[in-house]
Amino acid sequence: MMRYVRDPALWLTTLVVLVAGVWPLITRSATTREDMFLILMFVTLASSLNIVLGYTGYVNFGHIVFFGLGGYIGFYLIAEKGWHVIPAALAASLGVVLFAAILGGIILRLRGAYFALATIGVNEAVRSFIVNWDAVGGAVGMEMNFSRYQDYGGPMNALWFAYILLLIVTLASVLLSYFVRTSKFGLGLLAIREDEDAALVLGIPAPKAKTIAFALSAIFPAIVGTLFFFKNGNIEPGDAFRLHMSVEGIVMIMLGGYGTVMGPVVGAATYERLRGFLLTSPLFKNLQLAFAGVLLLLIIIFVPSGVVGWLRNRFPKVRRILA
Amino acid sequence: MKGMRLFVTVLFILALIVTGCSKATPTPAPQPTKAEAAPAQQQAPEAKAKTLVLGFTASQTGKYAKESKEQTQGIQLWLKDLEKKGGLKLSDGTVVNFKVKYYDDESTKERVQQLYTKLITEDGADLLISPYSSGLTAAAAVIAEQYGKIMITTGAASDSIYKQGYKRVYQIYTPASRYLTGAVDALKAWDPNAKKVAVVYEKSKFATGVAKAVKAYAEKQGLEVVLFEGYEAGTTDFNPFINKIEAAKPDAIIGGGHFQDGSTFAKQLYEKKTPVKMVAILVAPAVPEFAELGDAAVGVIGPSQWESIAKYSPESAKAAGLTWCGPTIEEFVSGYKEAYGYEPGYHAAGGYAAGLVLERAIKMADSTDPDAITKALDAMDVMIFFGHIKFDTGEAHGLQIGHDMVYLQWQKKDGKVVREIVWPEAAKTADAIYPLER
Amino acid sequence: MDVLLASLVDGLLIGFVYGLAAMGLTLIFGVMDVVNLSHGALIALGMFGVYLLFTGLGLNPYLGLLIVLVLGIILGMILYAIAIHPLLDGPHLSTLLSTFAVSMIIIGVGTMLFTSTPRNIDINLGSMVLGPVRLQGTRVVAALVAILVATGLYIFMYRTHVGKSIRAVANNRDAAELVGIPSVRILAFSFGLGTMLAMVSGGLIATLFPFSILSGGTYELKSFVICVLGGLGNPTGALLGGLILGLIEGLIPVFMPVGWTPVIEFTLFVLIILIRPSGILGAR
Amino acid sequence: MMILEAQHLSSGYGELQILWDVSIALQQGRLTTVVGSNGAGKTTMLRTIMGLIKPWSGKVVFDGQDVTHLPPHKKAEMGLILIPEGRQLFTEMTVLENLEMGASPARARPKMKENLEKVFELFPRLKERMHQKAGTLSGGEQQMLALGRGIMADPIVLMFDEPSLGLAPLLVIELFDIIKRLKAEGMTMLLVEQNVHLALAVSDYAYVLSEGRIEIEGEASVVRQMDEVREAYLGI
Repeated sequence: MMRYVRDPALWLTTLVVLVAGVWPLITRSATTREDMFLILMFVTLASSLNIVLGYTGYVNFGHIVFFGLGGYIGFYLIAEKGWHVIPAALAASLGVVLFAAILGGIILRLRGAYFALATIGVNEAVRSFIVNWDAVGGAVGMEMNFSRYQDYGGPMNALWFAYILLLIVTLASVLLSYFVRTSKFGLGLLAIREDEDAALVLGIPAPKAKTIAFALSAIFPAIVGTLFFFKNGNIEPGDAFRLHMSVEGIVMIMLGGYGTVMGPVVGAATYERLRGFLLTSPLFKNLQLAFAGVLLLLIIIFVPSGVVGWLRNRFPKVRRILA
Repeated sequence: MKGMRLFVTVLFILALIVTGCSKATPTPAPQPTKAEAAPAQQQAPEAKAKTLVLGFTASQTGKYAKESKEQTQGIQLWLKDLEKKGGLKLSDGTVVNFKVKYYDDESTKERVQQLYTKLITEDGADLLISPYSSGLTAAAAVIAEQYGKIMITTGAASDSIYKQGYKRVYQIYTPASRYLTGAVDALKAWDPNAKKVAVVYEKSKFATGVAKAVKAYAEKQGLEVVLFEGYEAGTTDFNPFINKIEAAKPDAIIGGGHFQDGSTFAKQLYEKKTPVKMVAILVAPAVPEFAELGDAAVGVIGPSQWESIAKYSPESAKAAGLTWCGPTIEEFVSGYKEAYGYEPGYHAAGGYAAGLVLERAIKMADSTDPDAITKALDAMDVMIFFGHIKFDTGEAHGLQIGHDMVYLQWQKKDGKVVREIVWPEAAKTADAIYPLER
Repeated sequence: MDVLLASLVDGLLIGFVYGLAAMGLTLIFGVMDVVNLSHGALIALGMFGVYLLFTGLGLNPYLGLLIVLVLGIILGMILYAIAIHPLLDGPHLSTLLSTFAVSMIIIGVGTMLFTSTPRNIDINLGSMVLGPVRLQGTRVVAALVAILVATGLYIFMYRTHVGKSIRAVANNRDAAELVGIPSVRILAFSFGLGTMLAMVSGGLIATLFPFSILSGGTYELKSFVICVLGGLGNPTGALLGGLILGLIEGLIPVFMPVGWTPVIEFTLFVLIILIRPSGILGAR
Repeated sequence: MMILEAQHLSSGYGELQILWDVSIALQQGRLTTVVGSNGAGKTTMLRTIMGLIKPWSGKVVFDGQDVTHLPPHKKAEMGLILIPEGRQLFTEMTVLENLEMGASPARARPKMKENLEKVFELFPRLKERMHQKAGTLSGGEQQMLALGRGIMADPIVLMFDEPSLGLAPLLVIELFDIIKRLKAEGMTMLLVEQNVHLALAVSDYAYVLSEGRIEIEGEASVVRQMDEVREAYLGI
């Protein structure tokens, strides 16, 4: 235990998320809160995806399916069954983790591009299934009566409440990422990433470890999904299972540093900020997508290890505090 | 201790990255500024000027970019016309002007919510207009209502938004539930023998809503719905589906979705020479580019929120016992053409109408107080160039109940495809082609 | 029964075009192990290429395809130099991302230039009736062009030295170098070929359906499904995969609501990857 | 005249150095061998000469030209051909196609027909299996194909990396017969072998590589008689 308490990397990670996350609570600025909501959401999505992508080395294009399914379960429970958001989010998380465990057991047999393609297929299959499933609204999706927010002391409070929950979730997911990374289990994952066959020979139960990593990566996206759609007041299949968001998550991880704890945090924040800036900047407004593409290309070619990876390579001293 | 200093430095830098340079400056609520009186009001020395901020998001990128652009141009034209008039004068001499603030929402919901919050809290938006499309509007409406802001929705026909208990969201468009019901009426009027209809629709929020309503309506009218099926959004190849439709032998095909699938569907129906008497589809036929289909467009009927050849006028308002306000259709069309170089479609008209309704409400309220404006909107019952505007004040608060659709049909005149209004009888500019000759 | 027959024919005809669209993706994967995420954007680019030649210069769309073909090879080789070559020895992820970045650039610039307004190439070659089946002229021609291009590709790959060199590099890059094949040039050229196939198929699709700069995404997803059906990296298999997909899309609506088509397609896709990753044709 | 020279080559993988200042030279028309035990760096040496691995330092001179930094295909184009360890065939292509690919260098193309006949004469089995996929051949046939593919390139210098590895004894003898025949025809060859006994028996000149360094060099017949070679490699 002591080794965790004394690890500056742990404290740095926690503090960064905490300081940034508490910022809107101090300023009471709703705009900052909305900006931070998206950032924290992406931090959670990216850092949970990093467990599979960065630590285990499996390229998952379907990470967003956890977010979407979690959103659907949670939203259904809140809007249709009248549950409070907290139990609904927990139930969503439980359901999605189960789903991930079963799915992972099946598709993690695949490697490389085959796995990546299969995850796209899973996302699309689930999305098109939901579109056809009328019990959850089919293509129309579901909407929540506005009066539901009264349970949380009115809509304004509900938004702050959702934000605080999200902050807790983000912290938890970053800590999970840290503990996985520094644990023996995490070392096993890294071994799988380097050479899965060799890892098997070394006695690492790769199939089981991969499945656990996959299931762990599903816990928090499911909760974030519930919170996001609760705040939105409605849910539609197209918004819940947007393949593009998965890819954005991967971009964030690459930007920040693949396989590091801090990387996804920095990457998600930078990416979100940048897009926000480009979107509202009169200079880049029309070309923002192309501009983001050029930037991404430059990063992949010239800084392939991401911001955090680059810092770690460039300044070995930083390694101790930048996990 | 060197490690400690490093730690703090890195922490600081990272925190800076994450929080970014988000300005913590609390935006003061825009005070009624006794600003420089506009030159137009110099004759009224005691005139007070007041600028209201009008906020909305536009989809400058993404799948709704086209429709959204038209809508935005409509809003901007309204603003220009208002400025030309020297602003909106209230009885106490206050001159109200608007400042428009808008951002690109990329046609996605996350952006919509983020940007509407920014509009309200940072840019101090007093009044809001919705983005384009039902989905985005649903997301924006939540925010508007959470902050108690008035929002006029345009380009969003979905009914469900108005069943969520919102108090300050008002709809300009005829809702989805009444979008295609006129086509059923038309079919019955033109051909009492027609019995079978196929309702086929895009699996999207809007089209599904329309389709369900039209199915219920058709059944109530004694028609048999021989096929009721949705196709995946983004479908490009309708051939297999058309084969199935043909097998059900309907007299009429009613349905559709958005522009792309609708025009594809129409084109393939034509190429397949599907033997039906009537084809009525959503959205696509009302878009001018539908003419690019050439012969495939001929005979296709589409509901439209508004047409430049529609017959709303001060006279028709009088006949209906309603007040008229705002420009006439001719004024709007020529103004739009002058500003943008081409004829406006209904998305543009909807944008203009949203501004006009706000203007009218403030005028009626004779105040810029949100509660007073809300009351005025609740009581509104006017005719404008866009048609009759009246909102539900009951359970579906804010739902449009005054405005009606017109149905246009593409016809061939002198070798050119043109649009004519064929339904309702009172508004029609030409006789319908019925049955389709293929 | 008539429905079945009509749908069968429709499915097969469109299947050839789908197959062609997937061929470029699978070729690039086969040769350099790169999943090209700019595939969809390149398809859209091909659509606009033919469209602009048609509306701007009044060029017949089928002639326009020839120009798009040449442009495709050149563009592909440029893209290779920028986005693929520097990353070839890096982790798998980097080419996924670089090609995705290329797609962002194409779509970003495309949206600015063309907006996302749907376009349509107004071309109608009439139709003919064979029993219960009505064949649309444009589709028959598109299928024929697809077959022609696919046959051309096959002959090129199996009968010419350059074609064989591509297969040699795909099979074993080091060995290819050792026998004197300039593998970098071959890789660049293969990427050019893949790009060309994507753009030509886009051009063909543009003669059938309305499209916008965003339309490529649909075909990219379909191409993934097809590649897996036919075996990743196997261009001949892609044609078969395309036919299967066309048939699925043609026949499903006969038996169940058309909305279920994608559910079945993608479920099948995942199952095939799991059970027979080498495709329906391939050995296990 | 020295047709191929490696001068003071050092190289390795990542941070691990494998070759240490290795110098060898091949005289035209002669068969030179580099022997050494498993892991001595023989394959690394060939890969470095060929350019599959970038040398850390040192030079490769072929036919009087400095070719140190040329990519492998350029060297193949000039006539420096390596028959790699483990054959490295184009397994998905037919036997005939493999041979055709062997004739990729421009200088070999005009002679393709002639060389093909020569290969089929040397290995009649390959002719029988002409249209079979290379991956379906037996180990011995694959080695023949690899050799045949090398011959198709019309090499000036032919380098073999462990050609006898994994072959049945009878096949090894057959293989060495062919090497001898090529030598008789005047081909310059570099044979890298673990089978020290056989290699020294057929070669003119020999190097002994041990832990990445050249330990011994000399006429093959002399090296064969050296005590340390006999003890360490010939097991006598």
